Amino acid sequence: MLQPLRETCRRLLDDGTVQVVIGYGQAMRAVEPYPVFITDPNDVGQLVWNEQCRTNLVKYLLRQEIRALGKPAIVVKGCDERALVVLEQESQIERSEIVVIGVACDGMAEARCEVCDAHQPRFADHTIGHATNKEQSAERRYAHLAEFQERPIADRMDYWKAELERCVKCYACRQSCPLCYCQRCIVEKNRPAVLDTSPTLKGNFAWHIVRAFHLAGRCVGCDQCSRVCPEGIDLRLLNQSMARASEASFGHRSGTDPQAELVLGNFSKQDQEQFIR
Amino acid sequence: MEIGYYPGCALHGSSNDYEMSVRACLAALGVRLRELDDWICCGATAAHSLNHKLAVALPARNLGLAERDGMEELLAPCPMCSMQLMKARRLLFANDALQQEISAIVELDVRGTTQVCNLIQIFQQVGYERIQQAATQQLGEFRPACYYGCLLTRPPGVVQFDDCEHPQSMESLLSELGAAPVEWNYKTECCGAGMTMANEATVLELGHRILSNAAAHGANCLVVACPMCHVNLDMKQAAINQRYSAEHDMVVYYLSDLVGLALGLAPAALGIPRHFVVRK
Amino acid sequence: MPQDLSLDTVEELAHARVQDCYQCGKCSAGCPIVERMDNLPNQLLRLLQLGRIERAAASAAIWECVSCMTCTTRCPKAVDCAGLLDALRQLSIEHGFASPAQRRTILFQRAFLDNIRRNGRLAELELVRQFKMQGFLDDLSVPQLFKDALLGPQLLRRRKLHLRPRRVKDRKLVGRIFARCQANGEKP
Amino acid sequence: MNTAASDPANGEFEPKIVAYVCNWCTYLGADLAGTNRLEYPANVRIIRLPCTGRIDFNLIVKAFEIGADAVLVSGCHPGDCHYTSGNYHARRRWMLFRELLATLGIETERVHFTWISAAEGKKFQQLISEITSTTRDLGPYHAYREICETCEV
Amino acid sequence: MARIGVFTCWCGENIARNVDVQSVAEQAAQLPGVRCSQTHKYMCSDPGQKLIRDTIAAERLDGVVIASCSPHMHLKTFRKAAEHADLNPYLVEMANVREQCSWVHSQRSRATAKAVDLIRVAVAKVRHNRALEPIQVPVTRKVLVVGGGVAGIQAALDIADSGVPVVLVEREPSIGGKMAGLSETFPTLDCSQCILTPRMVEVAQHPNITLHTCSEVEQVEGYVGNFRVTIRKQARYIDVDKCTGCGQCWNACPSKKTPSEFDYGLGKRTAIYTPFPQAVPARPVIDRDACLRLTKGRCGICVKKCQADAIRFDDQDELVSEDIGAIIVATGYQLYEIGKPDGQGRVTGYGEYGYGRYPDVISSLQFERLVSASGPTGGEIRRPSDGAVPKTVVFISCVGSRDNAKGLSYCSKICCMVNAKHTMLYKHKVHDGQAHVFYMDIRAGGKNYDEFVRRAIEQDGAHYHRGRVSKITQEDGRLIVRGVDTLAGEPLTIAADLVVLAAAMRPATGVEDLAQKVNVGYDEFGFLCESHPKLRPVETNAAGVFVCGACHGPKDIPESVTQASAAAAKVLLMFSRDRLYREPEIAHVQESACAGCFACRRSCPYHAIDPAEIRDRQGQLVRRVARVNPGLCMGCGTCVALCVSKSVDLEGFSEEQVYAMVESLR
Repeated sequence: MLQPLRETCRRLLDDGTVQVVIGYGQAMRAVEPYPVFITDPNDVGQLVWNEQCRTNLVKYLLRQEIRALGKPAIVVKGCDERALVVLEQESQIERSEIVVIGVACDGMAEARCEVCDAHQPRFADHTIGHATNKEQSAERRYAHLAEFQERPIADRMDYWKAELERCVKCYACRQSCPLCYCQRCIVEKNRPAVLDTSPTLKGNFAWHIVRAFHLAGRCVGCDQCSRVCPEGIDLRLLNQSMARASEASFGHRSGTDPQAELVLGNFSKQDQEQFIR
Repeated sequence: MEIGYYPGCALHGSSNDYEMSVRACLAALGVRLRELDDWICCGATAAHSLNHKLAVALPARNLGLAERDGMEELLAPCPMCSMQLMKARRLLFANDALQQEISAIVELDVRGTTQVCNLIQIFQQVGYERIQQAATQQLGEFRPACYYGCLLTRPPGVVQFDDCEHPQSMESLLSELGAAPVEWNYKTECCGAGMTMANEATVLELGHRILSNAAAHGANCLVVACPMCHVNLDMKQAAINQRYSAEHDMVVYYLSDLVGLALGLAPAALGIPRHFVVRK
Repeated sequence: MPQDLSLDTVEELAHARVQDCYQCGKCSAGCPIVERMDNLPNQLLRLLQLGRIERAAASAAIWECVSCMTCTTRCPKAVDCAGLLDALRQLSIEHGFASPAQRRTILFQRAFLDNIRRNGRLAELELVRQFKMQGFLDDLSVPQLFKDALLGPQLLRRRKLHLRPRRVKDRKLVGRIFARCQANGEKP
Repeated sequence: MNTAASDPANGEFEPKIVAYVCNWCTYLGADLAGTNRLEYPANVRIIRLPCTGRIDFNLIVKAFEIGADAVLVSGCHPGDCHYTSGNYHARRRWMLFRELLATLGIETERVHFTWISAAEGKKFQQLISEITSTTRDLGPYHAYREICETCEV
Repeated sequence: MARIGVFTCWCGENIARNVDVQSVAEQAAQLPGVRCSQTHKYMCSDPGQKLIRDTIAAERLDGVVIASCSPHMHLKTFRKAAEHADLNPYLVEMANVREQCSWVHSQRSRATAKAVDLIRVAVAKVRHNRALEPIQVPVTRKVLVVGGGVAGIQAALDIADSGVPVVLVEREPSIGGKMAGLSETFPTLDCSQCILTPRMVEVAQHPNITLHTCSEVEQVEGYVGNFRVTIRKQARYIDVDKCTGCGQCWNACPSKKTPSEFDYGLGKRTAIYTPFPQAVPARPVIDRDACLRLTKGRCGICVKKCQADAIRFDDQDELVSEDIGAIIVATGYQLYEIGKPDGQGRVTGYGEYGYGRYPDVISSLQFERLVSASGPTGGEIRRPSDGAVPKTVVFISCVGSRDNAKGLSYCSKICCMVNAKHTMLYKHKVHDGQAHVFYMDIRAGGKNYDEFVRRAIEQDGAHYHRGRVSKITQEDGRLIVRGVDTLAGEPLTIAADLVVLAAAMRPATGVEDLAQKVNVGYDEFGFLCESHPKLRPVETNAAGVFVCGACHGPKDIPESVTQASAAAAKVLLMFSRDRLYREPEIAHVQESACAGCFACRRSCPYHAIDPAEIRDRQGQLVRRVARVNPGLCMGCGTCVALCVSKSVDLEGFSEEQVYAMVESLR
């Protein structure tokens, strides 16, 4: 896998198709891979590919300093690729201005990989390796959430109080999210301050409600936010509850169909409304 | 050209004349039939009426066999079989959950990827022009009324073949071969196939109407592509004559019979002598 | 246990919605055997709409239907009229509305399926034997096909019968498929 | 607390209910209840917005933050929106947001969504009476107040 | 704002009965930012308003809250009062302490407490109000009417007669539309051409109407009052100014085999032709696909015959630009394609009726031409196959209409009347003939409509059968119609000489394209959407664009004409002022914060949000952001709720205001 990956990147840099390749680098096995931005074809040897390449690199496409390097190629897994689809639907990237190198992935030894149905990239310009996409039922994909929701409501509230009590408002969840691209995040808005930004329980609830809901119908489940949270807060649960509701109510799985209409900002007259009196 | 082949019970039973005809005719056109290994019955109307799941599972097993053996296409000359297979295929193709459930039931992975086609579609694939070039005999003496019956074109959503009100595919083929098909009005009217067992009076009445309309429009023979239509119009013709004091003397050919004749095959090789009404 | 004589049962069996019908009569207009029917197809649908399932299921017309699907094909409201008649026949048998002559169709279909369950493919001669065992001679009118043709010397003379049809190798598998399909409560 | 959280007369718990309503249907429905003198409990505080499409999910959170025991969101029936489709957008938003609240353990029975037209004064009256009484039964929303109080420390 | 005046009204006893007004006023005076608090018996009365005006001046108030009735009742009144006192009217808010307080709460203490809360909310809002000026939009007093059928003609004449210039665009070579081809009209049986052609001539001669035929709308830019419309005029190959319409050319043209569009293929026309004798403009056009000169480079007989030297084989399409203030869409309808070959041997639609297969199965519009005195048979009813006079004619309703399986679920509304008319016209011409009608329901709601249908049955002897026809076949030159009479409960087969299918009404082709150009919504069938089905029936959600006629839904001539006049009235109303004033309570985008995800744009019901490009000094594109078109925004605020970075806000209901209102209830 690695060899063809490096060769593809070299070729793209060599013939000037792209000016930078965003990929994974790694100093040693003991430390996590980190993003590398390769501009010189002779540096493709820095690229690695292994079962530790968990990070979704798509976020880096949006960074001004990286955009300044010129036309990019980006290494993505089948799951990461979904974020590209959403970014395109939301006019954040011009798909033709990016070369996508999809790498087939057998899983990164994370829980989500066991229910992954995007081992093989589907929209990439170049695909390295081959994996089979197996359909996964919604029950399986949302098993973690379903289990949580079994709990009585008061338990859930207690759970979140205990979890969010720990949040230090470092905003790593936001910084790492490939779909958080606002010029000015809502927490930085004053006059009026929409949210209580204090690192108190109230402020933390306010932030996480906003964060989760701003990803409603958008989150692609890369789990980057949970992965980077220094307090280990399981933000997946909130993201998944939005994703499952979008799928169940509107048949929408974000990032799986470039032609699909986004959930919010669109509507159907047939939308259900049993909860409305 | 090689193609998967699903004969179905009728062609292995009392309609073996049809099978002879199909096999001989396609062999002459260079189409090799690869019979589906260990096929089972498609369930016909019985499964459809009594157990909807079975109505999917039985054809699905056959589709699974075809997929397992890498067949891209499967010919089912009996329209009952081809319709049941197409219907199951359509249901499976669109529904992942059903796919999983049925695959478990029939102990074989079924995805609905194998295309199912009827006899006419095979001729279309070979190409009417090629058939015409291969023909050695002109069918000029034949003025057939092409009879499609119910299941070749109905339900249109399932079979998606030809026009369900005014089909033309048999006519175009036979015209290519020199025959002069007549335009008539009972092409897609029912012969009572489903009632052969239970209600002879109906079958005779419907058959009588079909034969009469064909004759009125100047036909000198009927052409069918269905074993059940053949039974009702050929075997039952004597009974029809008796019931209605009529004098129908309408030879009923399978489509492959006429194509075979055009290709120069002997009537016996096509099983034509096994018909009840024979040409004098 | 016979299934309920309710509209729900009919609609579930037929996978069709009766209230969709707006009584245009196109089903009756195109039906090839409508002249033989005591209730026209659209009238049967109307009876169902009114909840008079029993009257519809006891109608002789449902036994005249030849399942040619002309009605379903041309229905402007895409109501599966032929499927609804299928369902009515089934209910009619279960509730004993059908005369022995009328029962023939369904009994034949059951015998047919039973034959396939055991053989994997249809064994025509065995099917005949089966009829007799299932009390088919109740009405003393052995099905026409068998009376005048199948058993007649003509078919044999024309060699239109395999006396020993090739059987399926894995016949047990077919039995298993049947068992699994019938496990879900649908009528065998 | 200077709003009607409790009635000093009898000390009984008086729920505080914040209602976000659209200007063209529900607000007029409430006006009609008044014109027809249809009495209902005085616990609801209406905040008028142009359209349900304007009602941000955050307003629901905000209401709890200021100590509401229940929140009502109401607008035009589907097809009747003054702006043709604001309520359809709102409907989707609420559907998802309810789900999020449920996951967070926030009591969704304290969040009410309704369509009330300008002609439905009676419905408005009944609804407010009903919500007031069910909220009374649920009691004060201590759980969310606790969240807010830890912040004030 | 720190100098707010609160004015609490007693409303006689209406408020004071259940609310302690004096106490409310005292509590209100204590609210932050409140300068003074007053009461009055009737605040909306002249003395009440004077009190407000005087206080504003005396206390130099910068905000006003009136605690009285519903803002729907008197907000305008009080805003006007403030304006008279030189206070910006948008700095006035109301607290509804009557409809939503004193009238619905009888317990005085609680009603009083609530009244104070309502004032608290209003004060909180007003503290964050901004002075707003109504948005002014200049108006170009010129109207584009798209479609020259009866609706377009009516709208154009109404507007032009009032002195406003009109640009009328018609795709065909002549105006007149479908109505010009009709024989006689229900329920009066007056001649269609006799009533329409004078109106057509009026259009041609009207000094305020510019007529573009063979033309289509190419592009629409701008917004209400200020559209710029580009019109594509197709090459006509005739110099319309020189041509005298003498007819020498078409009489001599050797290419005579093109089926006449006007006769729906029942007759033939030449390559250079006028669609019908009364065409407006009365000038021919050359069919570039049929003309021997244009296709094969030979011929040119028309050039020799033309004494006016008006033939222009080198004519080119031409683009014309017009500045337009309002647009009326009147593109009308076409008939449902009854049997459409799909190119693979199948027919979509009604294969069972044999339309296109049997020449004597025709559509209702074809039948109109057969009965019309100007039609291909000169008004004698002769069937297409052999010219025989049909003795039995079957008319079938709902062909395409009310047929979900074929794709159209709606009722086409006019066909019941058309069928009744046809049976009568037939009977009046073929006295010994018999008409049969297959119908599902007879829908004849309208002045003198049901009487008309009954006349067809009772006086003219049409046989009406309730049931649909299943199939039509041909035997021995006759059409065998298999139907049913569900009332009799019997199948019914009729051997007919002619079958007429009343095909459904569908919007004209290309209407979706046009709708997108003018930002008007359309339903699944392509019919254009009005703004409100009851109260704004000719307006659309695109400000300045109006609809009338059958492009909006199936309708008959009287209804189309009514709607056309209504649209014209709406346009004239809009033009009655030099400038348009719009409420300033609309959305605006803070472009520096906008991330350009365009969720707002997706959701905006008025298409009021467009992408705008932010460029640096070198002109390089930095990014795209959303921008609100103030000419289109109606102020619903859906965009505000959707914007994740809250870069869009709504004047009058801004984030700041709304949060302050909620906070005030703490």
